[in-house]
Amino acid sequence: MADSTPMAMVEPAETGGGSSFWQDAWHRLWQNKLAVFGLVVLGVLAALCFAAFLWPKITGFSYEQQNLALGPAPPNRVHWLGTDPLGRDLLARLLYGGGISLMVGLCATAVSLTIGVIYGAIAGFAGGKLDMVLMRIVDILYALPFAIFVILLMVFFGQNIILLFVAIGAVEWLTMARIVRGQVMAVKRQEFVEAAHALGLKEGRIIFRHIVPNLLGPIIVYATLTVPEVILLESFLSFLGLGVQPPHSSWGVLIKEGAEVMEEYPWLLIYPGAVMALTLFSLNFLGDGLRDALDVRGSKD
Amino acid sequence: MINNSTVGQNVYLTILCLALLAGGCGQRETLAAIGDRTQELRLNNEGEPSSLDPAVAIGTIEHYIMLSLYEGLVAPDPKDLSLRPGAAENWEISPDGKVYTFHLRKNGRWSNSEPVTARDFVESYHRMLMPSMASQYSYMLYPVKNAEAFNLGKISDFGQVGFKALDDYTLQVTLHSPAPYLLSMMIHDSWYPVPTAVIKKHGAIDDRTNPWTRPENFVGNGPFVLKEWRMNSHILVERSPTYWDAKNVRLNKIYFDPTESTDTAERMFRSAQIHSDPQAPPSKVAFYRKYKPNLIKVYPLLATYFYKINVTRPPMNDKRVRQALAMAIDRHAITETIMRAGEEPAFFLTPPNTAGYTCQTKVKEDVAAARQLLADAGYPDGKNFPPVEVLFNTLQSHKAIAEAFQAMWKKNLNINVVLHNEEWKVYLDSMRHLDYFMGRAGWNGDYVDPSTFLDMFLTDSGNNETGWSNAEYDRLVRLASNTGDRAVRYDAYQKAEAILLDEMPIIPIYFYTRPRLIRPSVRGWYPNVLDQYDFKSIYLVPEDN
Amino acid sequence: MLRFIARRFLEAIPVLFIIATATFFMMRLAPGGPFDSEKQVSAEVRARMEAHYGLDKPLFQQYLLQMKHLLRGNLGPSFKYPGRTVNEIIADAFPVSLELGCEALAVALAFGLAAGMAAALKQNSAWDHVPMGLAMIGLCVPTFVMGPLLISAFALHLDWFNAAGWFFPRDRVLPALTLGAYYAAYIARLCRGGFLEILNQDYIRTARAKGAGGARVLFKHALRGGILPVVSFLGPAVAGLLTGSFVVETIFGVPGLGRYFVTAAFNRDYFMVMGSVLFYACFVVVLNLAADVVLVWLNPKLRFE
Amino acid sequence: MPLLTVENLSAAFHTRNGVVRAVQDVSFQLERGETLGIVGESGSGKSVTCYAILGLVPQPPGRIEAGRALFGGVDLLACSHRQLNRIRGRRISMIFQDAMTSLNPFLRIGEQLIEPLMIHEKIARSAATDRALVMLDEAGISEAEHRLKMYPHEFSGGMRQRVMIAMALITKPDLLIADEPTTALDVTVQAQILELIRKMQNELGMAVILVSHDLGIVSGFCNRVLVMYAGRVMESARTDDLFYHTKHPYTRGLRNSIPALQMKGAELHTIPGQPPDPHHPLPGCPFAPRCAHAVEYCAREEIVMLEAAPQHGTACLRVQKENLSI
Repeated sequence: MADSTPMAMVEPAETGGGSSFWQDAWHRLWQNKLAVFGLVVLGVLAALCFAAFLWPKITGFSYEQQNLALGPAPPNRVHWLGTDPLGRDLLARLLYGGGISLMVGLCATAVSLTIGVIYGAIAGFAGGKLDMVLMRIVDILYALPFAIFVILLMVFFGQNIILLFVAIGAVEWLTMARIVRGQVMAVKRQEFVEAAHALGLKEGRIIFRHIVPNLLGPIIVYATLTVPEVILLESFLSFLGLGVQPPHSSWGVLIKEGAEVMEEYPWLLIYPGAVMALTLFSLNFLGDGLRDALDVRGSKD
Repeated sequence: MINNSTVGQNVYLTILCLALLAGGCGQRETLAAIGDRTQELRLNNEGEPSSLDPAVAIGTIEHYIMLSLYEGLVAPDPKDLSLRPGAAENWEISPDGKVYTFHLRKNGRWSNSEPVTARDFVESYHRMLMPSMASQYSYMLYPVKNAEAFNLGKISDFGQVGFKALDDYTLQVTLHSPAPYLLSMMIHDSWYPVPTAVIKKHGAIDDRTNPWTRPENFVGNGPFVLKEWRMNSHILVERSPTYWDAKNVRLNKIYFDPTESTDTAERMFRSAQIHSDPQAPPSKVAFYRKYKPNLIKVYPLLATYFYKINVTRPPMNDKRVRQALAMAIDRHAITETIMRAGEEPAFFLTPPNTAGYTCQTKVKEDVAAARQLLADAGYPDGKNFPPVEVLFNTLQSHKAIAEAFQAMWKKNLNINVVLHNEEWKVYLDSMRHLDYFMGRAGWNGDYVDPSTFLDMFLTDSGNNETGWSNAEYDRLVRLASNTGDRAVRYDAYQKAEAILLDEMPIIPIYFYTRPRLIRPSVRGWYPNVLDQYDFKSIYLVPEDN
Repeated sequence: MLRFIARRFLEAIPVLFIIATATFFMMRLAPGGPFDSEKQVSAEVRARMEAHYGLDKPLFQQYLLQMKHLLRGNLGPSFKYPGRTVNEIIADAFPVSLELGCEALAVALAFGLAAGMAAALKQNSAWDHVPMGLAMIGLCVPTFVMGPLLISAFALHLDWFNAAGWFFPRDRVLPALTLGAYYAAYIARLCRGGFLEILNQDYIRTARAKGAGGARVLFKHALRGGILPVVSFLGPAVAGLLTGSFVVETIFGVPGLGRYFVTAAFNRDYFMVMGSVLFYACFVVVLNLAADVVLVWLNPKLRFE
Repeated sequence: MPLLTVENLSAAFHTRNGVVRAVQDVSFQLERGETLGIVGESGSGKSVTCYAILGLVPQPPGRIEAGRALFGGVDLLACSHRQLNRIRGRRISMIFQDAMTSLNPFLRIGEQLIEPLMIHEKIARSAATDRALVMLDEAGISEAEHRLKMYPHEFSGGMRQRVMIAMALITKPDLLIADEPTTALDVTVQAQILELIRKMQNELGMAVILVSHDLGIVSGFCNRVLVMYAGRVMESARTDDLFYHTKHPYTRGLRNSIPALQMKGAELHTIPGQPPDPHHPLPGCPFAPRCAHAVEYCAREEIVMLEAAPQHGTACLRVQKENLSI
């Protein structure tokens, strides 16, 4: 630990809490142009989607308004992003569908992240028998047939948006738990953890105040990888009848349907795909920015 | 089991090919072009066959392959589906229409060179009807005397069933009542002969899992014989030298490709890997018809797309509600803007001109009348109309149609319906248990006769699935199937279908078409409503250039 | 270490047992049965088919019976493909998936690790932004879009490959690229993160001070620590890769195992579902074990415990 | 010709929060076999100076803004990576403050120990291992053969530093840069490690740069001392001169803070105030705000190193202008 590195290294525990830490982090995030860009784009997208949810006619057309005579039209002055085979305005459908997709993408990711991190951190930290049992449970869940699981969910609980989160959460946290566990096992041997032990800190505190912050990098990377996965997974659940029901839509469903007609009506794939890519890039920039801002060990760039 | 060196080798070769990616590989002769030269037909068959045993197989995937492997007593002419001799050289029908006598060809041979005899047929039908065989299509043999009783285990002596081998080459079939459509039923797989001696050699005769249809064991009497069967990869059949008419068979080989995805199949067709793909993706049909009309043939099928209505569930238990729903939709809009493959809107159930029968009653499309009916039923301007669901299995076109109807009903009747998609087996389960309001359905005729459609709504029909029951309808349909007089039959069917269209347990929507992609090099192929191939007549001519 | 591995295999027994039990009851609870089809079969025929496969027995008896068969390694017949056993179908299809999986894995590791390391080494340069941008795009282009795009470009327009099929070595290229692309992107991201973490460590400075060149620093000093997240991820990912992908197999007409994981469940082909799930479960167990062994081997601070 | 000549070295870090001038205008010379101490508090730039010489300043964010470091006729700051790698670890070695984090936890000690040999001398692995055994033995590690197979986390702190030293000296370098080698160790071990370095220096005849915040350690060890503050050299002199003819108020503050030199029971002497914020440098002498002797122009005029006596440089403006005696 070089004394002369301009931003001196500080043990995470010492700055893990306290308002100044968060203020600093916020300040650092605000300095990061790309992260701000990501934040702004996400905010604008979310606001637009929310507005479309409140006022479905915000684009001049509602997501369900058909024009069979028009059919699939390429982007034009009336329909900025064109229309689908039923003559529905793609922009309206994109915005309206964005609500559910963003919610699923962000909430489900957050849920699976929380479960995965807690679960993986406990398993990795505890080691021994507990770790064994916890990780074997993960193995079991990995192997169970997902489609049947989803069908059973619907049979027993009916169709319900909450189930969407349950179904997605049930699979997405598994990999996160494994990654976190691997990292925790590596980090827990490091000296600062041993020092925390020596100080007599409670285990829970050691895990979540000392170890988890050290895993921010991989966790944030994984989280940004999970979002597109979840958004696309939703379209599979729609296939099984969970997920959104027509005439509602979601980005996953739009992309899936667009892919089927990508040679005939390319705009039906390009625009949903572009919006999703934009979201993903923004999330990624924001994620990188967050990691750097929260990374208490100093400069990364 | 796993050949490691092959795997390793292939990994290596792939890396080589990746390197070649940069360099490019140049023009190659396409598989279709090679086939044109060597008379090897490559056909997408839309899926992996579950079995090639006529007593076990159930679908069109299996049927197309078996068409090449077996030959029934009669064979359909591909041009008009009229019947011509198959394994039987000729036949006689008794004046009362109950006894059919088939004279088999003396030169009929199995692919193991054994003669095809009348006893083979009798034993095949015996096997088909064995309760232990649990054959799903055994009912296709039910017109035959005591066939149903034997199949259901009510009698155990097959001697009482109306199949008799009078001598090696004469087969007598006795019916319990005249069935004028019997011969057209006989083109169905369930009427194929199977080599019972060979089957017994490989296991129990009634064992569904008997491996006799493996390429190394297979024996058939058709123009082709099974050579290779690689699951999900391909099935290869080759010209059978023992077939009685082998000299008139022009194709040397047929490759059946099991590609289920219509998009994949279309790409294979476009790159000339296959000669024909039976089902162009819906979104591409219009493009082919406009820009590549010589590569696509669109022709009607004996099949109807309709909605079933669960008449036991309010508000669908009110006939006026059902009529209102059926009258307030625009079928032309569906066929012309969503389906776009030349489908005909359906205003009745049985496809027009099915064996000369066309229903005279039609569902009217009349929004004002529909609104009035709905008001009469207690829902003026859609007020208080409870939320009803449209159930469909997950598929893009089902969804688009349901969405269009949803909008039409909202606009025309001011009612809200909810759309609900389910995975295939869940959907089947919901339909079977009447756990739905309205459900999407489709029906392919098994043979060319109105009965294959109208039998469906008999009270005790397993395929009714609407809870609808009408004594007069049942009486008329039964009457029709027990008479040999065509005029009486069709009159009864007209009356029955009129009842069906008044009671409206179903909403007919459109008649299917087949948008088949087919290369011009394929000759001797003809479109027909059952989409039957005649592999004997098909041949290939290399395309110019 | 041998004891560790042996113990993990012992632990796998209850895991597989629980998976088999859960799968059995989940399948039976799901609506619809193997013999449902659009054209209904009569009740008698259905009853006889169920009797043929022993589905008419009480559920718990069926369960015991199937467990007995499973213990003997007998996965039972397939309902969908009468005349074939599940063992046979898996034995037929798995080598194909294994081969495609290995090729895709090679693609994924080659591209993913190279891009990830380059990005970490030259952080915030074009070497970082270009591969990472591509990786992000790779992540939001789902397989069912990537496959048709590649076919469109390389098979239909350039005519270098067949549009689908699994006959010639060249038929392997596009499926391997399609399947590998997503994993490559994922690995690139994880790898970059892992290496950034390591390259900031003091001991990398020590290595430089010793006069170690870039390659030596990267491969000798940073590699072991840097690929830790990738290894954690690879355990389950490789299990998925080697047992096939439904989407890729469907798009490219590959006769692999992946399709059965989806179609068997949709067909309610009970024994096929059980067989494929257990087969996959064995892979998950073995590969997660392998990943853990590699993690320990890479990181001497961990002891087999 | 001196072994190492550093002239006008300036290094800066370009961070999100602005530019930090970590080292400004540092110059010094080092003869063969000589021992130079660099002293300063945290953030004074002493370590960055050493890293800059070996090309270890992470770039970006760091940047060498100016200066030369001539070593055997090669400018270490301007030469190619290839050239630099031929010198690093062979002719100049470095040991670091924290031996735990500076040893690769993923590699066996033996592997790391022989690495400089494998890189710089084309010798067989077995020969390299033999040399490593000798070296470990000399570094005072018993059961060397067994130790080679162990990993860093299985060693105690002092042992790790001995390994670092053995690793640094295995190629018999001309110059050893020791960056706070004893800071993380307890006092008895400190002395052993310093003794070890001195012993090896005598055996190999190499020059040593010892970086420390502890003037006491440096003064006991070095021929000459460089005192740094806020990235600048404040005073540079032979050890005796530095102690007995101190020519900078900061040096005096440091000297008075050495606990061993103070009377028992006396209050521990400290320098009041804090080092300046590196992001917002003030004009004039950086020490002025804390300096008891500061006058008005101290906070205004730029400082430069000037010789106030033969071989004795100082940056104190008042010493230079008024010959103030500290």
